[in-house]
Amino acid sequence: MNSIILRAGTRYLAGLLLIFSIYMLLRGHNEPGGGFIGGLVGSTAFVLYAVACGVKEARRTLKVEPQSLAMAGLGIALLAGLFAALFGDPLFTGQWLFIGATETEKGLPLSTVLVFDIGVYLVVFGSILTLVFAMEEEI
Amino acid sequence: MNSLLVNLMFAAAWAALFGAFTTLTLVSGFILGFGVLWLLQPLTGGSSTYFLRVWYWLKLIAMFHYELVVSSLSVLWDIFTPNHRARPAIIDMPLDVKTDAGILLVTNLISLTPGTLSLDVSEDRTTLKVHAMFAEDPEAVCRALKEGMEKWVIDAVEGT
Amino acid sequence: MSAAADVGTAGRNSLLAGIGPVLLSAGLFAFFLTLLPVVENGGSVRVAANWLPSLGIALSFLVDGLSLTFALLISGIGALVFLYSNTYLAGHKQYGRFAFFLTAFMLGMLGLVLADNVIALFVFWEITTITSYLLIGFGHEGEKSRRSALQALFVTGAGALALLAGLILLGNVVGSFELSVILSQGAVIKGHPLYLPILILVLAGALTKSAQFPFHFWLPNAMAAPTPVSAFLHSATMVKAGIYLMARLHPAFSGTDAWLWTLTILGAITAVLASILALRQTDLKQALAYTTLMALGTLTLFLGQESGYAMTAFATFLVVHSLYKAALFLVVGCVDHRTGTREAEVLGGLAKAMPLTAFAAALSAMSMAGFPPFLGFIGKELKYAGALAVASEPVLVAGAVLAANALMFAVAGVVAFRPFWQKGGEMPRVPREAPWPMLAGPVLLAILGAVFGIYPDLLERALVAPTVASLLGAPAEAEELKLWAGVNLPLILSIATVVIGLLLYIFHRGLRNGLARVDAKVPALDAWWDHFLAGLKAFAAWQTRLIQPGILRRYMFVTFAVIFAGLAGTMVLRAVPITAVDFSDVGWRNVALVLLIVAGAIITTVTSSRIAAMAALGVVGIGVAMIFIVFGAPDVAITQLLVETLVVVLFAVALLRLPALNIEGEKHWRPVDAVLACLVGAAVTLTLLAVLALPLDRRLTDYFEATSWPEAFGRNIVNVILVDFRALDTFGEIAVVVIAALAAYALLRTTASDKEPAE
Amino acid sequence: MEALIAIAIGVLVAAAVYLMLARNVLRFILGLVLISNAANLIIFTGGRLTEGAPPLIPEGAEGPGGIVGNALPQALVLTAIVIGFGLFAFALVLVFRAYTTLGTLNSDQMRIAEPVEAKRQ
Amino acid sequence: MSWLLTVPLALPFLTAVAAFLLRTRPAGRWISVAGNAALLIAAAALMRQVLADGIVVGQMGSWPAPFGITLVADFLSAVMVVITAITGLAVAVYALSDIDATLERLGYHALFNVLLGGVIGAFLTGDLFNLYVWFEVMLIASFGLLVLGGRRQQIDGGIKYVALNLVSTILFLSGVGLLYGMTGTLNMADLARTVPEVENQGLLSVVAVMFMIAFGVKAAVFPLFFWLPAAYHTPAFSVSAVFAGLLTKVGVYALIRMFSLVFTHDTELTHQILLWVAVLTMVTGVLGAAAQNDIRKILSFHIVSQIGYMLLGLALFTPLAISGAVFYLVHHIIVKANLFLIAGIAGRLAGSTDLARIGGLYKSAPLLAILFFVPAFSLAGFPPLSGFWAKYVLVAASLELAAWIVAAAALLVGLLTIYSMTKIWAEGFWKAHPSGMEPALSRLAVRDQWRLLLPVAALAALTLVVGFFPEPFFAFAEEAADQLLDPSAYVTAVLGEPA
Amino acid sequence: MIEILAGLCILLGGVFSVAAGIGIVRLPDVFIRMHAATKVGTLASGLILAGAALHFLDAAIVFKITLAVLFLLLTAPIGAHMIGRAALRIGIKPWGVKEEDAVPAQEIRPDG
Amino acid sequence: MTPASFLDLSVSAGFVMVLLTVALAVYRLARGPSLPDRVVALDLMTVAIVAFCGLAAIRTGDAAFLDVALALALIGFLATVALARYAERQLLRRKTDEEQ
Ligand code: NA
Ligand code: NA
Repeated sequence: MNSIILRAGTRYLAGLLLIFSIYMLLRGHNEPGGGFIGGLVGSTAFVLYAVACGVKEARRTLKVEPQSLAMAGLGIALLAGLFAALFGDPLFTGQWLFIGATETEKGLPLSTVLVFDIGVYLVVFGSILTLVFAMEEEI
Repeated sequence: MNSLLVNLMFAAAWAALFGAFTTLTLVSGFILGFGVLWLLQPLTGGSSTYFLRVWYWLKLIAMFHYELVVSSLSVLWDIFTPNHRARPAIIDMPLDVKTDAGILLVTNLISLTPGTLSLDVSEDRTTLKVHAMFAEDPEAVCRALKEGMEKWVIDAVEGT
Repeated sequence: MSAAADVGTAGRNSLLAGIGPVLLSAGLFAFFLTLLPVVENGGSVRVAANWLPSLGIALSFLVDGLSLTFALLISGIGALVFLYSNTYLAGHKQYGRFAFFLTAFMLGMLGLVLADNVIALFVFWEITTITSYLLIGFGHEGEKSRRSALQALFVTGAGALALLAGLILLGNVVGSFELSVILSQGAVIKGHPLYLPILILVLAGALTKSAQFPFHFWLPNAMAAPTPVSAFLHSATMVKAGIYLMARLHPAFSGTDAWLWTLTILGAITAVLASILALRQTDLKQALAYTTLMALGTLTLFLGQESGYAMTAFATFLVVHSLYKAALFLVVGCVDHRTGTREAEVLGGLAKAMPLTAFAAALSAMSMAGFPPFLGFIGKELKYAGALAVASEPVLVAGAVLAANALMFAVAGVVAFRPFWQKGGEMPRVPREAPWPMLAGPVLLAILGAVFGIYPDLLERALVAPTVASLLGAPAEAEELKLWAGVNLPLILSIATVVIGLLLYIFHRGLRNGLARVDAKVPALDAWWDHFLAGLKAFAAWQTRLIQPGILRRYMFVTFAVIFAGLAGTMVLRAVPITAVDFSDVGWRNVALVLLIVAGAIITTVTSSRIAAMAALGVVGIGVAMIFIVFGAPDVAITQLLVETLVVVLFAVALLRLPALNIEGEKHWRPVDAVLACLVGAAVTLTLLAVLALPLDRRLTDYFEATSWPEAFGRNIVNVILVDFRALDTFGEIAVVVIAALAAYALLRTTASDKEPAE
Repeated sequence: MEALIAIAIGVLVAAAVYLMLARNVLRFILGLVLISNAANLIIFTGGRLTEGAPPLIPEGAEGPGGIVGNALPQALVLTAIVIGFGLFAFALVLVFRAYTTLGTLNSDQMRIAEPVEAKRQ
Repeated sequence: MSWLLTVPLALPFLTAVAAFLLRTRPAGRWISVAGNAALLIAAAALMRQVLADGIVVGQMGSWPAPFGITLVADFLSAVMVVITAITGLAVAVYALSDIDATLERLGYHALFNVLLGGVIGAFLTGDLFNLYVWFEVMLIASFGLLVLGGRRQQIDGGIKYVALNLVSTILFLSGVGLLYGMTGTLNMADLARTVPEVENQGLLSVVAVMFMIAFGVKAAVFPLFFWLPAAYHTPAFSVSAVFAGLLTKVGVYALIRMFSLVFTHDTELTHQILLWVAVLTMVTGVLGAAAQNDIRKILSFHIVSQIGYMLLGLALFTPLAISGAVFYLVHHIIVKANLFLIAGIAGRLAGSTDLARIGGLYKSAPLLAILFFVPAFSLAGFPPLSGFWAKYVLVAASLELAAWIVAAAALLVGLLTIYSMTKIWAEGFWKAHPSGMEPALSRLAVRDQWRLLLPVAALAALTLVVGFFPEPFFAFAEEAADQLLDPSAYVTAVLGEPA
Repeated sequence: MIEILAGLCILLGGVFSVAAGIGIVRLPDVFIRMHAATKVGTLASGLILAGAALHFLDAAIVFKITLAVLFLLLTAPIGAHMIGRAALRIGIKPWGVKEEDAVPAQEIRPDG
Repeated sequence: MTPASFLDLSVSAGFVMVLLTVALAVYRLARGPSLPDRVVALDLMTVAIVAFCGLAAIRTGDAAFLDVALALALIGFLATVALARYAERQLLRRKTDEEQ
């Protein structure tokens, strides 16, 4: 798309969208957001990139094939679920680690649930880009 | 942009002091940091353009809002009155801004203020096609845009 | 038809395929011989193994007179046929398969006659069906072979299915599938309301297998099989499976009018009709095939009866026929093999070139014609005695038997006398005597026929009496087998047979031509088979066109019609009350949202602009998102809006290469579709309203609300459900997403060269 | 309030069915989007509607405190929306590919897998 | 214990991910084979546990039922998982030769293994919405596999397949929404407990019929089976084999599960409908097959016809009938998948699957002929092959209930099945090849011969084993039927003793 | 007091919003309608969001709203530019622009 | 009238006006006539929902709806861009088709 305005705008918007998507991902457990929404927003960053600058450039910037990213996301999500096996719990039993937990404060939570959500993010992100890139390249 | 970075670091440090990265701490930290930087300007050797730039930005924002409100009313008028008062024209406005950010800002601001709408920038980035609603005199509109929006933007973004 | 296709070349068969089956069947024969004394003394042997005990199905075997008679015939003739085949088909490329199928057949047949469990019996029954199919289709590259094989399979297969139903019902009535139990429950069976259905079903199986009128047409066609197969399956053994079954069930089923008249009438018609048709043939094998039918008809006819005479006649004729018919088939095979033809009009004067063959032919033919001192004579005498013993209609039955026997006499002359001792035409090959393996069978069988004729008590003690005992369910009521029983009515009938038979033989050419003229005018059942198949295909094609027309629109219409009918029909049938709609709590804002959705839906539906449709879809999506917002679902709303955006993005790309919405020829307004659409919509709304009128049990949500933070450490309950409480759903869902993307990618990325293959 | 949504769902379904019965498979896709929305609304409404508060637990509280929207159907709908998007995307690509490969969007003319000739045999 | 349930579910997805990430290398395909072999072991382990302990239950995420998602393996589920694994392994090996590098690069192995994962998920889940999700997983993977390769036929068939299946999916989803709205639960055992308490039982029947239609489309019953004959003959051979074996059976499974566990409140209506649908499905399917002249089209219509048999077992709803349905399911999957695999070999050797254009296989490829003969005549219900027992039990069950017309239909359809199988046999195998070619197996590389014939032979051997030694299988089916007809054990295993 | 301020913002925003709506219905061509939709609409949303910010008066929320408004201000003109450019290129004649002023539709070049 | 009730009233009025805007946009969307006209309408609708979210946030007192607004503000224009680009390319395709 040979629009200078759009390309200029994309330069900022794409970054914004990516940051926003990660924000949505990380806060999802406590406020609206999460892996789906994060992934959707994140993918729009590259969709916009592809629209403004062409798929070739978007692919180059992304470096990884989006479908591999999506599949890897699926694997990460599953591994997050399988992690519970190490503790003898059933599949998808959340395993939590509270960094710096005290009597009163829970500390910074790290959990398989978050890892799962990251997997979701990657799947949505990668899948949508797979679709959109492939369609764009058809035209 | 070095100074901006330092300023942000100040803000972060300030917030860390409070033990909480809230909007309040960060914003107050930023303002505080700005003040400190300005005070220490000779010491740090930072260029004075940083402070000037901030001033231009503030001016840009203020002028933009003023324009926004004033020209909105004229569009409203046209919407609510039975006759169309508009005298539209498409104006080719020569562009002086060069950077992407500058072009984006100029076109966006032109679009956001009622009465004018950026349609397209030519491939060689030299002309901006603007649709003006009230262009009895296209030349005048063009001049107003160049001396208003574009100049403010050049000041704020591309500096001197 | 020429035999060239189904005879061997100069080569040899492997030892395993060639001699193995001979040894196996001979060994089995020897084994069964050792059982003779037991049976002779009125005993029986039963062995059983579990097979499917949950259903009462066992691999149980019973050796009594009837089954041992059959077993000896099967294994004995089997050994001879295998010996014969190994030469007949020497060096044939597919001899291995042939020997395998034939062995499998023989074992199946043995299983059939020895089985004590009727379901096991049925299993073996079907093994013979399928092996018969494979053997008839031996000359598989010939259209005719394939047709005949299918016909045989279809007719006997159809009968078998009826039989299966009959046997299951029988088992249900008796409470066991064991014949030893069933046969002791004759009174229960005959008194049961299901007796008649069971009888019909079982007879349907037996009569088709034994090619009784009106199912007889498949057997002559089955002669497409190589001659040894015809000798073994289609004369000596398999076609007698139906006879065996009727005989087996005789103690439990006989004695009713239904039994008597069905068997008598069908047997008589088959016997007479087959004899007439036999005379009409010029192909020796075909002629023999029809005489087989005649014999089977006669056997059926006797099984209808209950008298000792009839049973003895049955048992004797069973053995007689197997011996001479197998011999004659093998003889015809020798002739065919050596001369290259089986045409009665061509063959002649073979006695000189093939003396041993002629010898076997002569002995067998005389047995068949019923000359003394052959077993055939005794058989015939007994037949008359048995016929006359028929209580109700002795004249009719005896008349039928007489007619059949006379015709048989004539056919014996045509088949076994003319080709050897009268002049014929030019044969394809100069005749030579057949090699010994091919002669062993016919000669041995023919001699046996004579030996048993001279020493009938040998046969009687060992086989006939025990068989009759099995048939009557009580021991030793068999009539004595005698060559000379004095001057009585049967003897007079025998003489009449010879006289009429002789006359028929003398005038057989004229008769044949006359019959041929009549036959041409009579609609042949065989032709009906083709009509039946064509009809089946046409009907199948018609129904398939009707329900699978290949047009998506129709599929869709039916699917939605079914949905409507299912929902509305159940509502009516189950009188689901129409809920009073309460709009009191409806705020104007929500009305506006709903109107927005409705407007979007309507625009999407009516517009012919693709962009308008797409934008209107956007409106619907936005409206739905706003409903999610109003009712407290921000996560869902965000997702909905994001997805909506992506839908538009994808659409906008795809539409670039897609044509307009309106298709030429399609009416802009489709009233029928519209009616269905409204009905489906209304049904959904009514169902939903009824559901909403019920109270909701919120305990799942209550649990999530209570545990989300304390146990799952999340404040966004929706997200906690997604990634923790129901993470498995989410996992499946992302799998859908990733696979959708992969699938779409693959669809778009198929290389151009694959796109337009030569279809 | 649910009654009103139920009626909206009925309209959506009717519109979708009408579109899905058309010859043009692109219309089918439009119908698919509509009917997916209808199904999502059925689940959402099936969980009953609560105006206002989303199912979030405020800081410092153990539970949502007060009546909030039914979280479970929301989660289900969210799942269904994403699944629906996957299916839609594939269906759209398929229709796209059908046009580039078969040269038509008219399903009446899509007779390669089930050709007309075969039926006459 | 829950891991016995989880591993068979997780393995296909792990395999899919690994195979996909290595899709450009030969390792990818071997991962698929290894993954499926492991799956078979896992499935066998699950089966062992089920045989030992009865119903195995796992609460995912450690959340108690009915709040979390429960995986359940009773006899029916366990055997379906095992059969899925067997089919999966057979097809994975077959695909080594059948699927070329292009399709592999496009993600064949990922699609295939995810399909299996979806199928296994559907068999193991004890949650209705989760069942919907697995249906979707399976469906989308099947979409991809169906059109993979993108030939005109595939696209055409794909359109119909996709369109009709999407309608069913949405109906299913709506049904879940409505049932939740009535009962407030999604756990199937919990539904079994709650459903009798619903005030409006008539409405429950409406929703039950809705599910029946939704699953009916998936199971390809009359008059909703359009999508199946429209599409099954179009994809790669290994794909149509796995479709033929598994996809419709998931629909049948769902019908059996829902209409024995949840919707038993109104059998007079629901099971009566099922009965007539079953009969019509059997008859129309087999007649449809009689009208076809392509091996895969014939086999496709026979799937429909045989779905009718399985449904019949459910509709009659007696212990014998249900055990017949279970036995039929197991038999059918093995045999039908195998026949499609063989059709593939026949097609490769003789150049087509159109009967008018092939022949000579009996003469030139006797091994293939034997391997075809076994499943084909098993399908036709000849004893002592597995199909005979399957048919036998259902006929016996019909006769037991004096359902004469049903029994007659079942038998008649058996006859017409013979007709179709012999048509393939006569035209494809017996008849000489019309162009005189000799379609011998030696036309394939030795490596390909192994890869194609080994799975076919293994499945044929299995058919023989089931046929010759039916007792353990049938006894198993009987126990499965007992569990299905008396769901209290299932419910208690999932939810514990009622309060 | 703050409530009244918020209410006024909202009312004003509402008026602007309706104005934008009427604008795109009433105004004579797509270019002029865009004037209404893009900026009056953005202004309306901005005002209503400002009302919300005043209502909550919580730093995090104000920050969030500011961000939302900034996003709108950044994206809306870009969208408008794309539409306007498309309208121009597909040859829609601007209403009321005298022929000699009108710019001919630009040469269409394939996308880079 | 208390300030609170004034705010409440304003919010109600805001809802009316925003929805009215959406309705007007729908009208333009249905009418067209040109593609850009419809896109403009859709664009306006997106902006209106941002406002709607703001109102919903005030009405429920829950800031969660502002997240919807935030997301939409950032993403909404993507549809506009896609459609506008479609319009341009459509023309381009038609021209190249004619040339061929
Ligand atoms: Na979320
Ligand atoms: Na402006």
